[in-house]
Amino acid sequence: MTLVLNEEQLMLKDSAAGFLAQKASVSHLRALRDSNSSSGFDPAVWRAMVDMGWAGIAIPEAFGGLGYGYTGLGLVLEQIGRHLSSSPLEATVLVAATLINELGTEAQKEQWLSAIAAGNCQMTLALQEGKHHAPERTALMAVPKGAGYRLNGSKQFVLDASTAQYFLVVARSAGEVGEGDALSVFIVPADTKGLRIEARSMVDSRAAGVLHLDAVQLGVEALLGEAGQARQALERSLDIANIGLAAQLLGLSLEAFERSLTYLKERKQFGQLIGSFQALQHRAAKMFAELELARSIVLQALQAIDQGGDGLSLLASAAKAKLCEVAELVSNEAVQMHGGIGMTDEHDIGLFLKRARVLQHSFGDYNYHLNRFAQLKGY
Amino acid sequence: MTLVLNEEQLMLKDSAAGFLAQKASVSHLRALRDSNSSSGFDPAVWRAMVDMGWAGIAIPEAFGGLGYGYTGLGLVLEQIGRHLSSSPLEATVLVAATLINELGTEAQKEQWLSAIAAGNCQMTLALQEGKHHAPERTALMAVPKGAGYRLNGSKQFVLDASTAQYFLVVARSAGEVGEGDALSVFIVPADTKGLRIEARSMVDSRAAGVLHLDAVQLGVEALLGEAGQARQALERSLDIANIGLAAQLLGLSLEAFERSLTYLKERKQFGQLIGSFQALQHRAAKMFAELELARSIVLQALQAIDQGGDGLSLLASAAKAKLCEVAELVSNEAVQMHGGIGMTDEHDIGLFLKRARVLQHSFGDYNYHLNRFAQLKGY
Amino acid sequence: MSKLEQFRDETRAWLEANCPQSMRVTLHSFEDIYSGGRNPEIKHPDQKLWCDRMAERGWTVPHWPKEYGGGGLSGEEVKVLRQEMARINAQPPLESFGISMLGPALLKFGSEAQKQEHLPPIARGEIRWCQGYSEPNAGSDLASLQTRAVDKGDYYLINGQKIWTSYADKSDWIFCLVRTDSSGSKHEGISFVLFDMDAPEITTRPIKLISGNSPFCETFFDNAKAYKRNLIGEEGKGWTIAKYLLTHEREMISSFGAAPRESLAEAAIEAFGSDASGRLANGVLRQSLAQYQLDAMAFSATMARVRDEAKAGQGLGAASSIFKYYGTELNKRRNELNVALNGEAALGWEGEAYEGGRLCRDWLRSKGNSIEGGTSEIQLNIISKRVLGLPDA
Amino acid sequence: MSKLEQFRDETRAWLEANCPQSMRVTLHSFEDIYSGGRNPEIKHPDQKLWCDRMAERGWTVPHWPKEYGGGGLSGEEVKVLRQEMARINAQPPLESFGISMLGPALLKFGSEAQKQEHLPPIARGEIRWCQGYSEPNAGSDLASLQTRAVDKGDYYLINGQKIWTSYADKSDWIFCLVRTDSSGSKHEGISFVLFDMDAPEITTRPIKLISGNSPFCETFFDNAKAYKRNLIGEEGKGWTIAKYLLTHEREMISSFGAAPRESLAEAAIEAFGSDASGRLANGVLRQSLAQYQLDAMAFSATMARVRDEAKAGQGLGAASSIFKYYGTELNKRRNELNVALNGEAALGWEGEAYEGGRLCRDWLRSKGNSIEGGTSEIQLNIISKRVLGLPDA
Repeated sequence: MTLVLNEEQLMLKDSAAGFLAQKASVSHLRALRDSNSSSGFDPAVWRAMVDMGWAGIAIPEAFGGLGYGYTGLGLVLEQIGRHLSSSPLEATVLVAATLINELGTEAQKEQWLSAIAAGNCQMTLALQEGKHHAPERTALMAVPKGAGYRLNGSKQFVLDASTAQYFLVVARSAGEVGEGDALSVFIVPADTKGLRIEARSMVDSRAAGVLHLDAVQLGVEALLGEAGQARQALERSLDIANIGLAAQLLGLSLEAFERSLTYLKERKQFGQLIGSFQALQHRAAKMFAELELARSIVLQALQAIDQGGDGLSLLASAAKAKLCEVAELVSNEAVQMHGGIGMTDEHDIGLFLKRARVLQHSFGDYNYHLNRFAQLKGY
Repeated sequence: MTLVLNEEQLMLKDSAAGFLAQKASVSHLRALRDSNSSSGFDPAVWRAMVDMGWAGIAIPEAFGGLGYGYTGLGLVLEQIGRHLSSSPLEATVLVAATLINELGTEAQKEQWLSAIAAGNCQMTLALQEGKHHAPERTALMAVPKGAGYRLNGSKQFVLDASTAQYFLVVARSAGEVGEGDALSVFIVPADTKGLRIEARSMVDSRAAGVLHLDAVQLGVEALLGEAGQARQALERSLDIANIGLAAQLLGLSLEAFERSLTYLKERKQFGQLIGSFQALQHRAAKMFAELELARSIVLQALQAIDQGGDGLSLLASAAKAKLCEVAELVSNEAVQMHGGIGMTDEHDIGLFLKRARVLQHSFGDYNYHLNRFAQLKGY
Repeated sequence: MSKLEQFRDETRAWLEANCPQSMRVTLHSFEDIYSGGRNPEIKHPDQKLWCDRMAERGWTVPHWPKEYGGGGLSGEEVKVLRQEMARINAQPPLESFGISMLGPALLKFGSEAQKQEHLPPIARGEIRWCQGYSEPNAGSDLASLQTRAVDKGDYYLINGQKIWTSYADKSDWIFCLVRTDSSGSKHEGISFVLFDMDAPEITTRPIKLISGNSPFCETFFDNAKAYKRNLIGEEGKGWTIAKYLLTHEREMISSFGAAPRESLAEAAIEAFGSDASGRLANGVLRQSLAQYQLDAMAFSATMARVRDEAKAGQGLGAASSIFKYYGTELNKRRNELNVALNGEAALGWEGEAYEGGRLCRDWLRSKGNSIEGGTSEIQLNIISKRVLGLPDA
Repeated sequence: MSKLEQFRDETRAWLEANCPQSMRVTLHSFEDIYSGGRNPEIKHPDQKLWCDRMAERGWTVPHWPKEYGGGGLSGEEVKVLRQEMARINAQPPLESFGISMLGPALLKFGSEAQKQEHLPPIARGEIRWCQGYSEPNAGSDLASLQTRAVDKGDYYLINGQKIWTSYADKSDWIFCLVRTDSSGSKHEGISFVLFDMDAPEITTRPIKLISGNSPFCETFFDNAKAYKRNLIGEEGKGWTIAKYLLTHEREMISSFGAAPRESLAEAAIEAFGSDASGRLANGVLRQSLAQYQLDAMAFSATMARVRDEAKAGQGLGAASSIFKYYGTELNKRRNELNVALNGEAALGWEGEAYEGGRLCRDWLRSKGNSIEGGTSEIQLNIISKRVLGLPDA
C-alpha cells in the first residue's frame, strides 16, 4: 500500500468537493444557524448524500454498502470539514455503523447496516457522561430485569440527538466506574418509554443534546453483540471515529489556512499587502509544513483501518492529537491574520474556529490523545 | 518591599560588572579552557573576589560576612552569568555556606562561615548520585560505626571537586531510597582516608568530578547539625541555590541576547542588515518580552529569600523553570541568528550555549522544576 | 492613628452606611457595570443611587482633582478606598470610556475651559463617551485614517466612517480622530475633536462579534458638526494625543493577562481527578496548566516590577507594548485552557446549562484581545524598532 | 522464484562470503565510514578490502550505470541490497561527497567525457571530493559569491576564498562555484568547475566547531588553475547546477529528522522510572517526549507520502524545503531531549565515562543542521514565496 490516492479515490474527493460547495457550504451552515434549525442539517442534502452512496460508503458490500472502505469515507469527511457541512454522516455512518459492524451479530449487521446504507435509519452513539470523553468512566448501569435490562442514567453531548431514530447507549453491566471491561451497548429506539431528549445549543450550530434514561426497560434483542463484551469493539470503533474526525479537522484546517492566505494577498496596511510581511510569511510557511504532516498522518491512519492489523490505536491517537494541535494553531492564526474583520460574526472565518473546537473535543481532545499515545508507547 | 534595586545594590551590580569584564570575562574562560586548567578557575581572581567581600556577601555580619543578603549575591551571580566567569563563588558561597547557615549548629556556623567569608575555605556539596538531580533518591549510606559514622558510595557531578578543601556529603542515615527523610550531611576534608576524586571534563570547561567514598570513617564532629534531620534545611538550601543559578542564567541569557542583537545590526545578507528582516525582529522582540519576565521572577525570588516567610519553594521552582526555558530559547536562537559563524569554536556565542545547559541541569532542570511547581500548586 | 488610618476608618464607615446591599454582589460580566449616560442601561435600580452617592464625594473618579468632580485623593488614599470597597465586595459605581480614556487625555492636553465643561459630567455619569479611532482601511495603520474635517469657521464639517467604536450606539458624545489636513505626512494633519452624537448626521450600526455580543459599532458621519472649542490641543497635532491614549489603552487591555479570576487548578482537579501519585490524572493538560501558571506568575511580577521601577524613576521603554503583547497572548492561552478543562461545558452556546454560554463566549471574545488596541504584530514591531533599535528594511 | 528473489539469494550469499566480520560492527559515528581518496583515513585495515570488493561489483554506487563504475541495479534491486546488508549489519563500504553530491550532478549535467573521466574513480574510492560553495559574505545569500575565475585560454585562473568546505583538508578534488562574469545579475555569470586541489596555490584551514570537531574548512585560492574541460555545463550557467545540488543537499540533511537511531522512550524510562500509574515519573519530560515522537512519526509518514506521490506523478512543490526545515528542527529537538534525558551524562566533554563526549558533541553539532545547506529562515522564505505565492515586500 502506498501513501497516495488512486484514481477512484481522487474522483470521489473531487465529486464530494463539488457537491458540498453547491449544497452544503459554509453559507448553508449560516442559513441553518440563523433559521434556528432544530435538526442542525438539511434533510434534502442528506437525501442527496444517500443517493450518492455516502451513507454506505464504508459499509461492506455484503450489507448493502459501497465497500469503499474508510479511506473513501475519510476523503468525504475531509471535504465535509472544508465546507463545515452538517449531516448525519458522522453520527450515523462514521460512528454508529462502525460500532454495529464491529460489535453486532451477523443478523444485526444485516438488519441495521443495510438500513443505514439505504438512508432509512439515523443512529447516534450515546457515550459521554461528564464534561469529557472518558469511556472507562461509564457509570450508567444496565441491570438485568425481567427478560431484559433496565437502564438508568444520562448521557451528554449526543450528536444529532433530536433527529436520531435510534441511540446506541453504552452501559455498564458490571464492575466499578473506571474499569473498561463489562461494558454493553444497547440499541434504543427514540420513542422508547422513559427516554427523554433535552436539546442543547452548541457553539458550532450543530444539534446535540442530553439523553435522560429513566427506568428504560429493554428486551434482550436490544443488546448489540454480547453482554459485557463491548470493550474491544468500542475501542476500535472509537479509534476509527477519531481518525474520521481527524480527516474532518484536516479539511477544516486546510480551508481556514487557504482562506487566510487569500486574505494575506488582498489586505493592505501601511501601503503594502500584509502577505509581504516576513513575520506573517514565516508563520504561514510553518503552518503549511504542519499541514503537510497532518495530511500524511491522516492518510496513513485511514489506510491502516482498511488494512486491518495491529497498532490502530496508536495511529488513531497520533492522528487525532496531531490534528487537534494543527487545527487549534490554524484556526487561531486564521482569526489573528484576518484582524478585526475576523472577529465579526458576519465573516465566515470564525465559524471554522467554532467547529474546530467541537470536533477536537469529540471522543477525546489533544490532551486525551497525547496522553494515550504516550501510554501506548509504554511510558 | 518593592521590586526595584536600591542605590547600594545598583552600585554593587555595576562594580561586579566592571571587575568581571576586566578579570574574568569570556576570553579568560577561553584561556582557562585552552590551558587545560585543572582547577577550572584563576586563584588570583578568586583572591580579588574575596578582597571585595564577595565570599561573605550573603553571610550574616555576625559570622564575618557583609550581610548584603541573597539579593546582593544574586546581582553578582547575574554578572558572573554574563561573563561566564568561573570561580568557587557558586560551590562555596552560594551552596555550601548556605547549607551550613541553614543546618549547622551555632558553633559550626561560627567556625565555617567566617572561614568562608575570609576566603580561607573552599567547600562543595556532594549530592547527586545518578544522571539527574534527585535528592530523595540518595542511596549513599552513613552507618554508625565506632564513635562516628562510616560512609560508602559515590557522588556525581561535584562542582570544584579538584580544588575543594571540604565536601558536604549528603548521606542517608535510615529509610529507603526514594524517601526524603532521614538524610544527614557530613563535612568531609578532602584528605580524608578512603576519599578519592575522579576529575571529569565537562562541556562548559569548569572543573567537576566524581567523589568516591570507600569506607570513609568520620567522627561525630563531622556531622552538620543533627543526624537524620537535614531534609528541611537541604530543601531550603537547594531552593536558594536554584534561585542563584536562575540569576546566573538570567545574566547569561541577557548577554547572549544582546550579542545577537549586535550581530543582527552588523551582518548583511542580500544587501540588507539581517536585523531588518521582520521574522527575525519578531523573534527578537518575543525573546525580549520573555527576558523581562525572567528578570522579574528572579528578582522576586531573590527578595523572597531575604524576606523569609513561606512559599520559597514555589518561587524557587518557578524561577529556575522559567530561566531554564528562557536560557534554552535564547542560547539556541543566539547560535541560529549568528549562522555559520556561531557554530565555530572561535566565536564566543557557543560558550553561552554550553554553560547554559550545565547551569540548567544543576540541581534540577526545567522538567524537574516545572513538575515540582505543579506538585506545589497541588496538582 | 495615622491620617491614612483615619481615612480608612471614615471610608469604611461611609461605605457601610451608603453602599446598598444589592451593590455588594459579584458581577459576572464587565458589561453589567453601570456606565451612565443620558439613557443609562439600568441592570438594577440601585445602580444609579450608588453612582450618585459616590459621585457626590467625587469617588467615581477618586484620583481626579476636586474642581473637576473628582475626589482629590492621593495614590495611597485611592488604594485604601479600593481595599475597603473590595472588603465589602462593592461593585464599581461607574465605569466608562470617559473615565478611563477621555478623562486622562483632557487632564493632560485639555484647556481649562474644556476640563470645566467635560470632566464633571463624566464624573457624575451624565454623559457617556465613545472613541472614534479605527477606520475600515486604517486598522493597524491607524495614522492613515481618512475621516475628513473641513474648516467652516467656528466648526468643522465631518464626513467619513469609523469602525470598532465601542458602544457608539449607547454613547452621547464621541472623542474622535479626524483629518484636518492631508497635504503632509500621514501623522500630520490629524486632529482630536469632541462632538455630540445626538444628531441626524451621525448613524451607528452595531457589529456582532463571533462571541455573539456587539460591544462595537460602525459609525458614519454625514456632514456632522464638531465645534472648534472642542478641538483638543492644536489643529493637526492630534497624533500626539492619539499615541498617548493608545499607550493608555494597551495597558488597560494587557491587564486581562494578569490576576486570574478563578482557579484553573481547582477546575482541573475537579474535572480529571488525581492519579495514584497525587498528580492531575491528565498528564498532558497538567503541563500546559503549569506552564500557563508559571508565565502568569512571572507576568504579574513584571507588572509589579515595572510599576515600582517607574515610581523609582527607572524606566523600561515601550513597557506598554510588552504588556499588551504578552498579556493578551496569555489571556488567550488562559481561555484555551479553560475550554480544554471544561470540555463540553465550554462548548455550549445558549441555555441555562451553559450559563448562557459564558465560558464559550469569553473564550471567543479573548481572540480579539491581540487585535484590538494594536495587534500583537504591531506591538512586536514597536518593541523591535523602539526598544531593540533594529533597523528598517 | 522471481528474478528479484533470485537476486536476493545471490546477494545474500555473496555478502556472506565477502563482507569481512570486522565490517559487520555498528559504527558509532558517521565519521568512521570509509571515504577513500588518495590518502585514505583507515580506521580498520579491512575497510579498503571491503570497499574494493564492493567496488568491483559496482556496489559502492549500485544505482549508477555500469559504464561509470556503478552496479546498474534497479530501484528494487538496490532496496534488496540494502536490506541484505542491513541483515548482516554490514557497514557502508564507501561514502563521500563524490557519491552523494558530484555524482548525481555529473550524471545529470556532465558531458560523456566528463562522466567517463570522473565517475569511475569516485566509484572505486580513489578520488575524494569536496564542495566549494559558501563564502564568508555569501552564506544564505549564496548567489552573491565573489570567487573569481579569469579566462586564460584552456584554463581559468581562480582567486578567492571558500568557507564551510566539508573535509577540504582531506579531499583530492573540488567541485566549485566561481564567478566568470560579474556584469549581469548575481545569479548569472556563475560557473561550475572541477579542479585538482593538489597544488600549492590552494590552501585549506580546518574550522573547529563548537562540537570540537572540524568537518569543515576555509579554502583559499591564490591563482589556482581549473581546466576548461572540467567546466560542467555552460560557462555562466552554473547556478542551475548549484540549485539542483542545493535541493539534493537539503534532502540529505533533512533525513536527520527521520528514523531515530536509538529509543528515547527506553532511555527515559531507565532514567526516571515509572510512577504508580505506569507513566514516566517525570510528567513534564513525558509530554515533550510524546510530542517529539508524534511529530517524528508524522514527519516519517510525510517523507514516505511525498516519495510515493512523486512516483505517482503527483508532486508537492518545494518538498525539499519543507523537509529541510522540519527535519532539522526535529533533529534539534531530538538532541535537546537526549540531553534532558541523559542529564549529567550528556554534559561530559571528554573521557571514557562520557564515550568521548558523544552525546554532547552530537547535540552541539545538531545546532548546525538548521544553518548548513540553507538556513531554516531561507527554507521558510522559499515556502512562502514559491509554494504559497506570498508577495514580495
